Amino acid sequence: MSYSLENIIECLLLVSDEPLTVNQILKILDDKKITKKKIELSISNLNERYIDRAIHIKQVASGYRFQAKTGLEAYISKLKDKGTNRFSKAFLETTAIIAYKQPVTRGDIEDIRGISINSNIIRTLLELEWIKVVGHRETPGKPELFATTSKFLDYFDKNTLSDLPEISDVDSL
Amino acid sequence: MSYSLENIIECLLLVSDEPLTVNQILKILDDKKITKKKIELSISNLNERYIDRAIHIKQVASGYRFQAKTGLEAYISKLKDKGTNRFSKAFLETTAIIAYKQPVTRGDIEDIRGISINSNIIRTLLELEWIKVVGHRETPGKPELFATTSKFLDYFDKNTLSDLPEISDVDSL
Amino acid sequence: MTDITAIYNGKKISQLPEDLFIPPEYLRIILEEFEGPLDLLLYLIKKQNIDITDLPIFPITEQYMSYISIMEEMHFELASDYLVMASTLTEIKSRLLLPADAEDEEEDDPRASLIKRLLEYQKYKNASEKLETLPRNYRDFYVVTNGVDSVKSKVIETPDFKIEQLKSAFIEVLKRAEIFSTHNIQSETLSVRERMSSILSGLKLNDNILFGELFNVKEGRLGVIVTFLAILELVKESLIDITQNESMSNIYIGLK
Repeated sequence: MSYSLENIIECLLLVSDEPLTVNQILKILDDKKITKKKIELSISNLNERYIDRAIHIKQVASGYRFQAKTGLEAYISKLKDKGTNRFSKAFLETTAIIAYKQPVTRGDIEDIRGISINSNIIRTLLELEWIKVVGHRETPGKPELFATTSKFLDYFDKNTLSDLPEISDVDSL
Repeated sequence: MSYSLENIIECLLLVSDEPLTVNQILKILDDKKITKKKIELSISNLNERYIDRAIHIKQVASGYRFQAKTGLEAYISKLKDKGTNRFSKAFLETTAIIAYKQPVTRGDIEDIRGISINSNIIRTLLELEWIKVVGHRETPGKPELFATTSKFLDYFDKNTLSDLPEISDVDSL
Repeated sequence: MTDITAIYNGKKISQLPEDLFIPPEYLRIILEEFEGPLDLLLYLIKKQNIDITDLPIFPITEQYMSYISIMEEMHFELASDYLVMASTLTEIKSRLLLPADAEDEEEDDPRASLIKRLLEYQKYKNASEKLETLPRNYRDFYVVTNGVDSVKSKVIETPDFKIEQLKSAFIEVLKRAEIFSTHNIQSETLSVRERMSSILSGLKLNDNILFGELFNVKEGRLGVIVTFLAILELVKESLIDITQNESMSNIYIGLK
């Protein structure tokens, strides 16, 4: 079965953890016949589909992304309440890996932990401004590289990363 | 602006990090007029909407979730910098024993495998929430009995344990 | 273990050398492939192409023992479970050597319980191989999680943990990583990793930076070394490009 360009873009935007730019979509599709214009048109057609729906595609700084429209906040906050994982082990470990192994991609973190990580953790860390995107790795998907910020160090009252507790016995593990 | 029940459910399923059960949706909506039946009907109506689309709603062990249909893997894999989650043999054998022989104790697993297991394996399985402690065996030491969870089934896209591949007794090699 | 395939020095090893004259490095790789004494036994049985229920205890015991002794000679970290199995095999062997007691000859085959264990283990080993082939999330199918952004959460509560927790979390994660088959964990000194991040951040603001500008003499010799190592590491991870138009001209660092 083959899907229309609109349906493919819809799927990509939904499956992606990050907003996608037109260029990224172009690159993923890798088809000479598909132009930037076509993709932009498809996105605007897609949005017509969503006129009555509770979600729509929005353009944000780093590309296009689906967002919930206003009006359902009450429901969504109930949904998200159970997912507060700011104090979870996964959150702590993710933070630790970024701090000690930076710059790292999400995939690196997942490889080390052996578990896929919840997007909320990365998002929370970004919102807290404990981490920031410092670049992209030159591998398929150009994944974002995360590093800790000075705000992160401030929180722990440290000046530089080398003030973090040393992990001396890592080699022997 | 108010949305139809279908559009609200669509939005909730897409915003959620985890599959949602009908009961969870009922609880979030918190409206006496909405019944389980109505929600189930809405979900099946929703899926009709997605007949030609590249995504659809699937029911797995812990509820309903949106999933990409087959056919777009080539694109999606470019999108995801994926942690490949390759598991060691010991990990998989331990998981298989728990899945197929549950509830089992750690000792049971060691008896079958003929070798003691690394505690990290059990710990990881617990942290992944693939297994949980469902009780204790009434023997000295009251060892914990482990069983798999719905999250384990979700990961392998299954609804119930009986959807796992069948295994038969081996008579010879 | 149907096929043992190890790659050592670029060479594929798919079978144990017949004569057991195995270079120690090969043997280590091969032994690490076994999930325990039962797994090793199954391998030996399979190699002889015999039915598990016919378990020929004499040759199998002999082969098992030679593996064990090589493992010991190499000071291979031998799980005690391997030795327990060795004594079980020896015991079965000696019981078979005893003149058969006419009465219970039929019902009391000393091999029976071992055969039962092997069959049981084989069953779950097969099951684990089936699990391995099941479609998996993120590998074979893709779930939409968090496909839609919701309105930003009101206030983000700052997590409350101590710096030492960060350290122990990292150590624990590294330890656990050992049980997964993908390893690529090395430790670099943090100052280098930090410098890598700061170089990358600087490059996000400016397209190119002069090589020399990355160094701060005030940091002294150590600082210069750290910066240099960070640059090398960034090149190794192909994150930056170093360009120089002609010899002796300025060297620029830019993002890839």
